[in-house]
Amino acid sequence: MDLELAILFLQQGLVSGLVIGSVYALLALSIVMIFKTSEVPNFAAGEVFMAAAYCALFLMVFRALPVWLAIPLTLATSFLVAALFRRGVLTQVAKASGSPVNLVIATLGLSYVLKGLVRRTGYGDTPRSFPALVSTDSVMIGQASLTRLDMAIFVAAVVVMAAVFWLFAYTKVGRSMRAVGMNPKAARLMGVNIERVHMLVWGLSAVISAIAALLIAPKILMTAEMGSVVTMAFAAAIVGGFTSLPGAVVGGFVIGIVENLVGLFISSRAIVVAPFLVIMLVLIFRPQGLFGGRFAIKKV
Amino acid sequence: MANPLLSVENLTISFGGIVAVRDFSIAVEPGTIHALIGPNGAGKSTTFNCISRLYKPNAGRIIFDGQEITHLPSSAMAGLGIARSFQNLELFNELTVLENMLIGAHVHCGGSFGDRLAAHPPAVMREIDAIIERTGLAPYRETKARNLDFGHQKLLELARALAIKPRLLLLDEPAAGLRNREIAALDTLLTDLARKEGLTIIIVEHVMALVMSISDRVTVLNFGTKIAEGTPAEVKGNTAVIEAYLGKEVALHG
Amino acid sequence: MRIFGLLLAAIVLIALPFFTTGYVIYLANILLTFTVLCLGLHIVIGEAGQFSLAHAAFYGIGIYVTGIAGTKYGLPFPVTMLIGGVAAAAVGFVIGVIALRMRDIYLALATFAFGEAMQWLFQNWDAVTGGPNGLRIAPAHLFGHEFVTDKDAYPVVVLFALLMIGLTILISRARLGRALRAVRESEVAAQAMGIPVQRAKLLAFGLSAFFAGIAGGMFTLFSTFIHPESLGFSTTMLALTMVVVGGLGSIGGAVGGAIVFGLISELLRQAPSFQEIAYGLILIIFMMYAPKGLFAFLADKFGRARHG
Amino acid sequence: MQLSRRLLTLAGLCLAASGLSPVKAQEAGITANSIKIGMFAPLSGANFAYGFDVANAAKMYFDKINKDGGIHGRKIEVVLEDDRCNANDLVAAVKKLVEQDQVFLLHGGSCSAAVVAAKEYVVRQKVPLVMLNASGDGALYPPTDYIFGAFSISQYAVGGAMVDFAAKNLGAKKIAYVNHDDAYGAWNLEASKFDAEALKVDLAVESVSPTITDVTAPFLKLRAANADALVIVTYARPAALLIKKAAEMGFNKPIILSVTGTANLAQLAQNVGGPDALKNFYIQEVLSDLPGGPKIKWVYDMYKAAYPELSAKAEHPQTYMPYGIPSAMSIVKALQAAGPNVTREKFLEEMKKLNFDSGVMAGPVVFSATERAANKATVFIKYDGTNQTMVPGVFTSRWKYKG
Repeated sequence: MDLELAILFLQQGLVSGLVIGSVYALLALSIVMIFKTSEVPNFAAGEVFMAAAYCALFLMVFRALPVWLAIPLTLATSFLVAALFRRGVLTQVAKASGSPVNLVIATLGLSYVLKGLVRRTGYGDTPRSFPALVSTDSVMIGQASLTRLDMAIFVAAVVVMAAVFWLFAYTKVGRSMRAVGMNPKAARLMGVNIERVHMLVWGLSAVISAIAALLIAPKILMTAEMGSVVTMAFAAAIVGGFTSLPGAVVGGFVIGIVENLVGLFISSRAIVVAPFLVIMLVLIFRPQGLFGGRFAIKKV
Repeated sequence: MANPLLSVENLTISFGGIVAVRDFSIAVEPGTIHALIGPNGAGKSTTFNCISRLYKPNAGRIIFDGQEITHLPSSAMAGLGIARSFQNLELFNELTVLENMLIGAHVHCGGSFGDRLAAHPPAVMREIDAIIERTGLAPYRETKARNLDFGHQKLLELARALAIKPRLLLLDEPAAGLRNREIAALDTLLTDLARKEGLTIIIVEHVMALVMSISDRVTVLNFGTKIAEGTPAEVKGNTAVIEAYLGKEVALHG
Repeated sequence: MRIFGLLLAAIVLIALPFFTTGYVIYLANILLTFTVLCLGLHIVIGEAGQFSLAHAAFYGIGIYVTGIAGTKYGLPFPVTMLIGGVAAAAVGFVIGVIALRMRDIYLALATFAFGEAMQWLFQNWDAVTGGPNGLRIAPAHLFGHEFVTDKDAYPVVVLFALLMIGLTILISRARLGRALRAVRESEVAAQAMGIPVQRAKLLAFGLSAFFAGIAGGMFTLFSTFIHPESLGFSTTMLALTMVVVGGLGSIGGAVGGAIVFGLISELLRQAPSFQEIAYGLILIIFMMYAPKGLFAFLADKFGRARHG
Repeated sequence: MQLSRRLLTLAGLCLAASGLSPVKAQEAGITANSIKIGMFAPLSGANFAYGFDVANAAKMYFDKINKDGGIHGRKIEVVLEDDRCNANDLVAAVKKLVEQDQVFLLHGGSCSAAVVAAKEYVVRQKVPLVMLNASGDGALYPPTDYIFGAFSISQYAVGGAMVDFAAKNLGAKKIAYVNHDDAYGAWNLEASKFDAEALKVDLAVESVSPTITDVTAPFLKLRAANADALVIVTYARPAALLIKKAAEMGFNKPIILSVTGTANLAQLAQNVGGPDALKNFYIQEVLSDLPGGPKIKWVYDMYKAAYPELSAKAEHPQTYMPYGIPSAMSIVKALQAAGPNVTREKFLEEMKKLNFDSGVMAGPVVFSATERAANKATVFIKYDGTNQTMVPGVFTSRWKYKG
C-alpha cells in the first residue's frame, strides 16, 4: 500500500463515509428522539425504515403515482402507522407494566409484524432498485469519486437534521417534546398532553426513517432484510450518547467513516464488526457516550 | 465529654464549587439521641449522607468508636453497626415486609454456610420477628412493601434499619408526613431504644415537638455551618437559632 | 397445587422417551437446553435487574469450548461441560467488570455490542471455530459410552436441566438471591444494608454466563455440528422473550416461558407464511395484556398459588 | 387436513399426553401403493426465494409421475416441512420427517450451510438424502453412501469455472475475485485458488458480508490491484451494488457474475442503473438454456399448469424454480431401477449408477462410487441488459477432493 494510494483511499473513505454516515445519522436521530422522550430503544426502527421504502416503491412503481404524490403519501402513512402503534399498543403496554423490558419486546413484535407483512406481498424476495430521483453520473471531489445521487443524499440529510434541530429548539411542539423527555409528571402539570406528544414523536421519528429510506434505497437496493442497516444506526446513536440529538448526527458520520476506513485499510471482512468495536471503545472510556448527559447522582 | 461513639471533625463538602457544609464538627455520646436541625438547605441531609458514607467529603474526618471511617464505602457501614433510614423511602418495593427485613439482616446471615443458604435462618428470624412485632408490622408480614400505606412504609424503613442490630442509628426525617398518633408512637420507641437499650441515634428532623421531646443534645445548622449546640432548652432560647428560622426583625422586637 | 404441577412434569419427563419418537425427544432436548439458558437470563435480569444482551455469546463460548475440549483433548462429557461453563463465566466476569460501570440502557447496548462482536469472532476465527463452515465435533462420551442418538442424550440433558433448576432455586432462596433482588430494587438501600453492590452485580453476571455456558455444553450432547449463525442477537432475543413472556422475576416464569414459547415457535414452523406476523403479534399481545408473564396471568385468572 | 393432523401430534406433547410412536413398517415409508418422501426447504423468511418454488417444481414432477401410473404401481406421497434455512430448524425438520412421519427417503435442502448440519444424523439413521438445489459441498466431501447433492451446481465448480472462463476466454492474467465470508465463500474460493494456480493467474480476493451496504471500500481495493477482469461470486444484492459501483467508477474491464448472483436478470439490469453498466458483462448459468428458452420451456409450462394461482403473482415462478427437476428425476429413475420390492439399500445403489442428461441443466447428472456432486458444468452468457448470447463451451473446475 504505497502512500499515494493511501491518500486516495483516505479521501474516498471520508467522502463515502460522510454520505452513508448521513443516512445512519438520520436513522440514529429517529432512534434517539424516541428514547429521549420515552426511555424506549426502538428495536423496530429498521423495519419502519424498510416498510416505508416498500410503501413508496408500491405507490410509485406498482400504482405508477407521480413522485410528488407518492412521497408525501408514504411519509403520511409512516406517520400514521407509527403514531397508531404508539397510541394503540405502547400506551397500553406502559400502563400494564411500564418496565422498559416490556416496551422493548413490544417494539420487537412490531418489527416481526412489519417484516412478515412485507414478505407476504411477495415483493420482498428478489432485491429491487428504487427509481433514483437524481442522476447517478459521477463527480470528482479531490481524488474521491461520488455520484450526484450521493451528494443529494448528503444535502437532503443535512437539511432534515437542521429541520429537526429547529423543531426541537424553537417550536412549541419541540419544547413540549423535550419537557416530556425530561420530566413527564411536571410536563403534565404544565398542561402538556403527554399522549399526544408521544404520538407526535413516534410519527415524526417514522417520517425521518422514511426520508432516510427514500434517500438510501436507490443506493443500497431494497430487500425485506434491508432493516439490518439499523444496527449501524444504533451504533451511531450509542457513540453519540443515546440521549443527544447532535450526538446522534456526529455518531452517524463517525460510524460511516470508520466503516469505510476499516474496509479500505484493514479488511473487508472487518467492516461488519467495526461499529461494535467503536461502541465498546466509546462506552469503556465515556460510559455516557460522546455527548450524553453526565450521570446524575441519585438524590436520596 | 467521655469518649464519644461518633466524632465528626472539620467536615467540608462542596458540589462543584458550591460549599454545602463548611468546617462542621460534632461528637455524639453513646446511648444518647443527637438531633440535627436547621432550615431547608442548611446542609443537614448532606452531612447525614456524608456520615453514612454516601457522599465523599472534601475535607475533615469521621471517627466511629475510635476507628476512622472517612474513606470506607457505604456498604461497609452495616458491618460496623451503623444503620440508616432514607428521607424519601428506599424500600425494596416488590419484596414483602419479611424479605425487606431479611435483607436488613444481611450482615447477620453470613455466619455459617448453612445460614448463607437458608431462606429463613432461625436465629435471624427470631430477631426480625421481634422487631416486626415491636414496630406493629406483624399483620403486614407477607405484604409487598409498595402495597403498604405511607405510615407503615416509614415504619418499615425504621424496622429494616433496626434489623442491622446497629450501635449507631442514623434517621433522616423519620417523622416527616406522619400523623400525630404515629409521631407519639415513634417518640416512645426511639426513647426506649436509646434509654433502655443504649442505642445511639442521630436524627435529622423538622418536627420540633419530637426533636425537643427525645433529644439529649441538639445541633443547629444554617447555610452549612453550625450556629448553635446544646440541650433542647438551651437551643430553644438561642437568638441565632430564632433568627435563622424566623428572620431578623422578630428577633429584635421579641 | 404446585406439588401437583411438579408431579405431572416429572411423569412426563420420565415417560417421554418410552412413548414418543426421536423427533419429540430432540424437541425436548432443545427446550430443556433453552430452559437452562433462560435461567441464566433470569438470574442477571430477573433477580439482579441488570439488562444484559450478550447471552448468546456466552452460550456460544460454552458450545465451542465444550466441543473442542471433547474433540481435541478427548475429555469425558461432564468435565468438558464444566470447562465450557467456567470459560463462559470467566469471560462474563471480565466483560462484567467493564460493562457494570454503566447503567440500564448503556449496559444493554454495551453487552449487545459485545454479543455481536463475539458472533463475528465465531464466524471469522476459522482456525478454532471452523468459521462459516461450522465445526464438526466428536460426540460427547463418558466412561467409553458415546452419546449419539437423541434418546442417549435425553436422560443426561434432563438430569442437568433439573440440577440447574435446583441451583437457581437454591441461589434465589439463599442470602445471595436476596442480595441480588435488593440490588435490583434499590442499589443505594442495598448498599446501606451492607451489600457490596458492584461485587453482587459482577457475581450475577458471571453466574448468568456460567448458566449459558452449561446450556452450551448440554447442546453438544445431542448435536455434533456447531454453526455460528445461531449464536447471535436473535438467540439472545429469543431467550429474553421466553423469560419475559414466561414472567420476569420468577423461576417458574423462566422455565415455563422456555418450554411454552419454545413449542410455539416450533408449531409456527407448520404455518410458514404467517409465522413472522404471528410471532410478532404474540409478543405485542403478551406485553399489552400479560405484562407479568404467562404464569402470573394464569395464576391471576385461575387463582392458583403463584409459581416460583 | 394435513396441517391439523400435524398440530394434533405436537399439541399432544403440550398436554403431556404421550402419543404412541407408529409401529415399524417392513420398510419405512413404503406401503403397497405409496412411497412417502420427506421434503424440506426454506418456505419462509429471508431465503424463501432460494427454495420455495424449487420444492414446488419437484412436487409437480412427482405429481406428473403419479399421473403416469407412479412407480411400479406406487404413488409418491410428499410431506413438506419448512427448514427456515438455518441449522437448528433444518435438523428439527429432518428428525420429524424420519422419526415422526417415517418417510422412505429425504429430499430437501436449498441452503448449503444448514443442510450440512443434518449430515451426521442422516448417515447414522441410514436414510437416503437427495438434496434439492443446495450445493451442500460440506456434506458431499468426503463422500458418504447416503447423501447426494449439488444438483444445481457444486460451489467448488462455481468458483473454479469462473476463473477458468476469465483466464481462457477473456485472457485475464490478474483476476479481482469478490466472494462472501460465509460457507459458500469458503468453498468457491478454495477451488478458484486451485484453478488460478493451474492457469498461472493471480487472484486479488475481497470477502464481504452478505449484508454489506457500502461497497466502495472493497471495490477500490480491487481496482487498485488493476486486474484484467472482475469476478463476482456473491448473492444478488451485493452483486448488483458492485456492478453499479464499477459503472460509477468508470471500470471498463469485463465483469463476470456467478450463478448465485443472477436472481432475476431483468431486475438486475434495473438494479445496476441501466444497460450501460453491462457493456462488458457475462453471467454464469447452470441451466441448459437461457431462462425461458425452448429446451426448458416445458418446465415453465408445467409450473403454470400445476400452480395457476401462484404463477399469477408477480414474483413467481422464482428464478431457481427449474433446479428442483433434476433431483426429482434422479429419485424417480433410481426408484424405478430399484424394482417393485424397493429398499433403501437398493435405492442407494441405483443412485450411485445414475448418469443421465436431465435436459434442464447444462451438464448431465453423473454419480459414481466416489462422486456425490451431480452437476459440475457451467455455461456463460454475454448479457447486455436486453438480449443474451450463449458463449460456446462448458466450463468447470480442476479441483478434485483429495481424501
